[in-house]
Amino acid sequence: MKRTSWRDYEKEIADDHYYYARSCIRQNFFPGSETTFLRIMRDVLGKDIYDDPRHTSCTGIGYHTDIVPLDTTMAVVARQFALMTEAGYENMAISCITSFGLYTEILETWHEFPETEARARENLFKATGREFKKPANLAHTSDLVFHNREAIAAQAVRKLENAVTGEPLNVVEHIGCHYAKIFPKSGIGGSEFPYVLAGMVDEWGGRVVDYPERRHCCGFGFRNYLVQANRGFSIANSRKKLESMAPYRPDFMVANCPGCAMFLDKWQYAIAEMENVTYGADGRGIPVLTYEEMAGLVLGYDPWEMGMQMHQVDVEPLLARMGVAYDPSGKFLGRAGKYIGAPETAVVNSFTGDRIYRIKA
Amino acid sequence: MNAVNFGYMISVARGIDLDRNDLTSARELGDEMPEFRACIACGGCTATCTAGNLTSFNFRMVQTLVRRGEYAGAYREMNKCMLCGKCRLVCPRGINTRGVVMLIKRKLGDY
Amino acid sequence: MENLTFYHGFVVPFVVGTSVLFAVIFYKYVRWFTRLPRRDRQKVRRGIFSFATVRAVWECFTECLLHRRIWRVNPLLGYMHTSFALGWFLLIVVGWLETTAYLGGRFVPLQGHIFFKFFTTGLEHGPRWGIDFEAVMDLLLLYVLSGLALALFKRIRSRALGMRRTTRLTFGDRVALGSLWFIFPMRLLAESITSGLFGSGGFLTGSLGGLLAPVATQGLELAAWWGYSIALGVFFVAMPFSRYMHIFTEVPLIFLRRWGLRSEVREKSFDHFQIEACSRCGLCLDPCQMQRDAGLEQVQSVYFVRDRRYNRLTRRVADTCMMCGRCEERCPVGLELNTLRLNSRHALRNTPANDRYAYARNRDTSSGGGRTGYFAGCMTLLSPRILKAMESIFAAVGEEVWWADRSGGVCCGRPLKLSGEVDAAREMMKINAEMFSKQEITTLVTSCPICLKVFREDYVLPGIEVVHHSEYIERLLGEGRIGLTPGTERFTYHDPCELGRGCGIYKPPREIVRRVGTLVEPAETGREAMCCGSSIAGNGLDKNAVGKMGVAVGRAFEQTGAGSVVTACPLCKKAIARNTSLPVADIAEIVERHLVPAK
Amino acid sequence: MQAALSLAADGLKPVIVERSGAVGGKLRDWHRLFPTMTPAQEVLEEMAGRLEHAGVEVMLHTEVEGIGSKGVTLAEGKTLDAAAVIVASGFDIFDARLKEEYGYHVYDNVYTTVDIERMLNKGHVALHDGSAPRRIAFVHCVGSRDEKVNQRHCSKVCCITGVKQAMEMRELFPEAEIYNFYMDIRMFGPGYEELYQQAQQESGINFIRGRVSEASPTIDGRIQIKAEDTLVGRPMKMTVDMLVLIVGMKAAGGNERLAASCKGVTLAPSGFVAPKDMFAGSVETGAPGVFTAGAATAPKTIGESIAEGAMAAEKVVEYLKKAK
Repeated sequence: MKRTSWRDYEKEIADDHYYYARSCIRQNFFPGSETTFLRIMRDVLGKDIYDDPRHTSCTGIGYHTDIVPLDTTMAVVARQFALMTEAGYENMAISCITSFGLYTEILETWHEFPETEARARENLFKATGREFKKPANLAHTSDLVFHNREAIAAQAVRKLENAVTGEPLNVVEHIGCHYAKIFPKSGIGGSEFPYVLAGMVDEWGGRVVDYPERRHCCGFGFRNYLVQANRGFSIANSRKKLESMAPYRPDFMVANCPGCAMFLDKWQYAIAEMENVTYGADGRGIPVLTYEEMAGLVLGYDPWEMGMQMHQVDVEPLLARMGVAYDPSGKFLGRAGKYIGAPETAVVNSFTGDRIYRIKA
Repeated sequence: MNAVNFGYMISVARGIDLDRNDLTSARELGDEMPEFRACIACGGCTATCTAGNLTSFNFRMVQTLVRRGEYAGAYREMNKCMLCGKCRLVCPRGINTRGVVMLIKRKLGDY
Repeated sequence: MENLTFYHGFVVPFVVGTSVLFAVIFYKYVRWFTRLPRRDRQKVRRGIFSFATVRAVWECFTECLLHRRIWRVNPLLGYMHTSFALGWFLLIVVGWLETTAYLGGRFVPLQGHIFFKFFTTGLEHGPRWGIDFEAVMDLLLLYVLSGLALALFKRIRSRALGMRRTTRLTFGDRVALGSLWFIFPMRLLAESITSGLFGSGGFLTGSLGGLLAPVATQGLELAAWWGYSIALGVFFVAMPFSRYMHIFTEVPLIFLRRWGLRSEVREKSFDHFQIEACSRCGLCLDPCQMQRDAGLEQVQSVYFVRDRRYNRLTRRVADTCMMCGRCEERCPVGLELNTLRLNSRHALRNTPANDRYAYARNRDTSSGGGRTGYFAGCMTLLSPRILKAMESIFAAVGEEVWWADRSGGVCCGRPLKLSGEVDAAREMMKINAEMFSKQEITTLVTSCPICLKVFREDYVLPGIEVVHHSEYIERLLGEGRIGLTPGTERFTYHDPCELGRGCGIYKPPREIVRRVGTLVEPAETGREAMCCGSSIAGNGLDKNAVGKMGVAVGRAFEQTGAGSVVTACPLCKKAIARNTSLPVADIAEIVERHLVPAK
Repeated sequence: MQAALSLAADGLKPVIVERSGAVGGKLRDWHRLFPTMTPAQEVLEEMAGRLEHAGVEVMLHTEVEGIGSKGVTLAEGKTLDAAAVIVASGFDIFDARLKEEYGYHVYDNVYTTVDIERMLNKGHVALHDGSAPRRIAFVHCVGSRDEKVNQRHCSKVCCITGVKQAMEMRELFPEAEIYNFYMDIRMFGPGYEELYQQAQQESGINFIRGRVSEASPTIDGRIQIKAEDTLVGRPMKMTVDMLVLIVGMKAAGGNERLAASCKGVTLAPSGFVAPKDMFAGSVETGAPGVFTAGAATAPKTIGESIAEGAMAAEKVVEYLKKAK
């Protein structure tokens, strides 16, 4: 990406000593990604990051589906801050975009309406007896990876390139809506052209695809997915993005939001099953990676160790293209090498028909 | 075609996608009857419409949609028209609106 | 005399041609007759022994032979057609008499009659039965030749014969026309040479034969007879495929029509008789305003009928017509041109009704009540002055009125019908008819001639008399229920197509106008009145064409010198008002202006 | 008037030939002028005063028959010698009765903008029965942009007139609901768009994008109008107490006579006098010595007409210099 306007939205990111807040979705659907993140932070970059088993969900999903009232949410978030304060940290690294957005929103609300902060402090104290300091620095974990992208590149074993032709891989980056669309200043590059993922891709040798529906939501939309009757709308949004990016023949997508990574991946499966349409140039689905997985591949980590078998769209074709050596038989081995069983074949991974999404011009 | 029933269908986009809409028919309609393109969307036709008085038929909207390549349902809608010709009398652009109805029905209908 | 033979090689083309002609005609007629729908066949059975048959014979004489209607258009043109038809007919009849007179009752094959002169050179000449047949036949031949001369002249200057435009011919027509032109000169030549060689002939062939005698040889004689026979043969073969098919078809058409057969909104076998009875004379071209004022070509009735006959009718041709009926008025064969056009539209595009107007059912928005109903019609709703005038008139006579559609109604169905969507139109008619029959009305007044026409033609409304508001007003005047103050204003009146030619209502509006002022008629009026150009049937016409015709109509009224234009149709009113600086009013409006309340 | 003033200032002897009993044309009927709400009288009086001061000769009640080779032919065969002529005969107001479906002169409470100006001048705006309207609707483009009455052109000033009058109505009837039905709103002049916004925002005028198709009477003597709210895509109807038709400008009826009498003067298809060209020759005609000013050539505002008057005068001076 040739744009440099992202520099107008420089964001301060703390260098070290983070309190780590995990993501509900990621722990369930991409547990390997968070592990990989910690591994990179600690082993590759030598940072201090505290992974606290006591912290809870931020209630973001409940909040955005109008189930959890704002006061409750504030109290829960206040508790996370209290845990951070108690653990002696003042920089918060948040794994989830929804949480990141919510924390940012709450801090802004407290700033604009101090009485709400007072009430949250009071509620927290009444309920738990805890007190807290507001974080000095609030960053999404993709911000941290972005911040350290050059250090990671220095230790990379491969680039985001086609191992045979040496051509850079076409990468579609997708930023979670709540990363910077609510508060542009909270994201690297603002809300129009967030640079957080594109910066990594640029640094690690890939080519960022700039396609028409780049800023469009993945379709998760909380209520739109959670109510079955609305799911058609959710999936239609993903399809809109997929149709828009397909002509660029992306090698993979990378997302920094738990929901986005999950839905861009899983809706491809659903669309293929329902309508027999796939969007990858090879007739299969387009793999969707988290930025940690992308970084892990660059650093030469084993894909199965990073949990990439959890993807709905198989990543093997991508691994082959990148020249990643991996053990095909190791894909479905669980703890202690125990075979956990392979899923049934899906249209999105075994496409043989002729209904690849018609690519115009 | 639905191999798997997930209990929902992919919603059809509400937006008009001029990249994807096949405008051939719209173009042909205009070529056959250039005044078809002269509409300034004043809505006089719809307001005076005898059929529109009794049902939801909206001539201006349907023919505009046709010009945008949104053909679905145009034939069915146009069939609500009684061809009475009031619209032709009020049209400030003098468009042969009845001719437009017949033309759309012919081009986009199944007869 | 006994050893007369009636055979020679040159008769072959004639015999072949005649055989083909009769075979084709026989095939066509049998086919068309057997395919007539049952009710039409019944009408034939009933009509055949009625007085209608006698009338048909008389009509065949006056029209097929004398071409009376063409004489009315232009005497020269009438003379031309009569000379061909009657002249040729008499040549055949008198020729047959001549043969009989000379040869007695003996059998003579067809070619013997036709080529009588050639085969009977050995006969003694002179009058028989006291008639100089040679002179009579020469006179008849001269008669036909004079017609031919006019026909040639018409090709060059049609205007002299009262026609500004003539029909463009098809290939078959050209072949037939070419051979037709040769027949009579060749006959003259052949008979003259024979006369020259054998010293016979009347005043024409005899004297021409005398002139040719020095150069005439037997070879030349035979060549001329060959030429004559070939011309006849070619003409007869081309005839059933060309416009000359009308010569024969007009006869059965006249009979069928006298027996009550008519074309309908759906195509049927009877249409063939109408279509092939068209001689493509082109008389329908000049009255056509689309031709005259809008410059639209090749769509007029003659071309429409031609295209339909040869199965190459396009939608454009079927649709580009206002169905004003001016051509129908002119047609010498009396073809139902509007109905044929209508059933072609039906055939080209009738779409299934599919219950598509279900939404309009049981949506009665009428108001009021009483024995008299008033149906404004869609167009009147856009002309509130007419509506208001009618209101005043009803009020003046104290009539209690049921207002069928003042706050919007359902279209009468005529526009749909005129567009060929007959099934859908019927559905709509049913909706209105049902609504009418629920009321107590005995009279239904409408201001719209379009509605009037369809109410009278297609609606079954037992116990309800449908009248146009001009008729209604005239009736009120007649009964003395309203009075009108006389005035000095000069009005000109426009006959709406659907009211005049459509429903035959010419007098009532004129009577009304005369009661309130002076009436000046435009150049074309009554049966020949112009169409305003906005006809509801003209949905194949673009705005430019409509505009041009409208300008011409406006001009025609301005030329009358009248102070204002009166008409009796809301659609005509709008169309004319747009194209003239004169004030334009509906008949009801001027009545309102001069209204004297009931005594 | 401005042309005469400029000519007089240049030392020439202009004569104004006026059909009616006073100079000023239609301006005399207007109440206040958009977009500044300046009273029309102010503009008129100021100019008339200057005219009097300059001693310009004015022939009132004088009909012009045509332009001959020597000058202007007047009624009764008289000729007024003139070295050059400026045609400033303006426009005619569209006869709203031709749009019968709107019910002008059919229903009591249908007015034109001209009627409203006159009522404003009289200082008494009211319904036919003298009461105050509670709901007023303005219909734009009556006799403009309408092929059905052979008026294809845009009359330019009606949009802003409609906005202006709607605001005046608001002043008079603070409680009334006021609607403007339009096809397009063309706010081309300085301050116009601002006035439009003010009408929306401060005067609370409702603007509905849809052409009124017909008007019909209601049982209580009000008027029901039908239009499509095209932005919503649904037909609508409403009953109003007062319907104001914003009438357009029609080419002056005398234009044809003028063109017939003077070789070189031609008319545009719209019936207005065709200028020599649209740019530098906009006040000249095809006939040497014949110039135009104001709405004789196209719909114009008062300001534009005055500017053209000055320009025409300048062209006359130039022409006369060349002629010598």
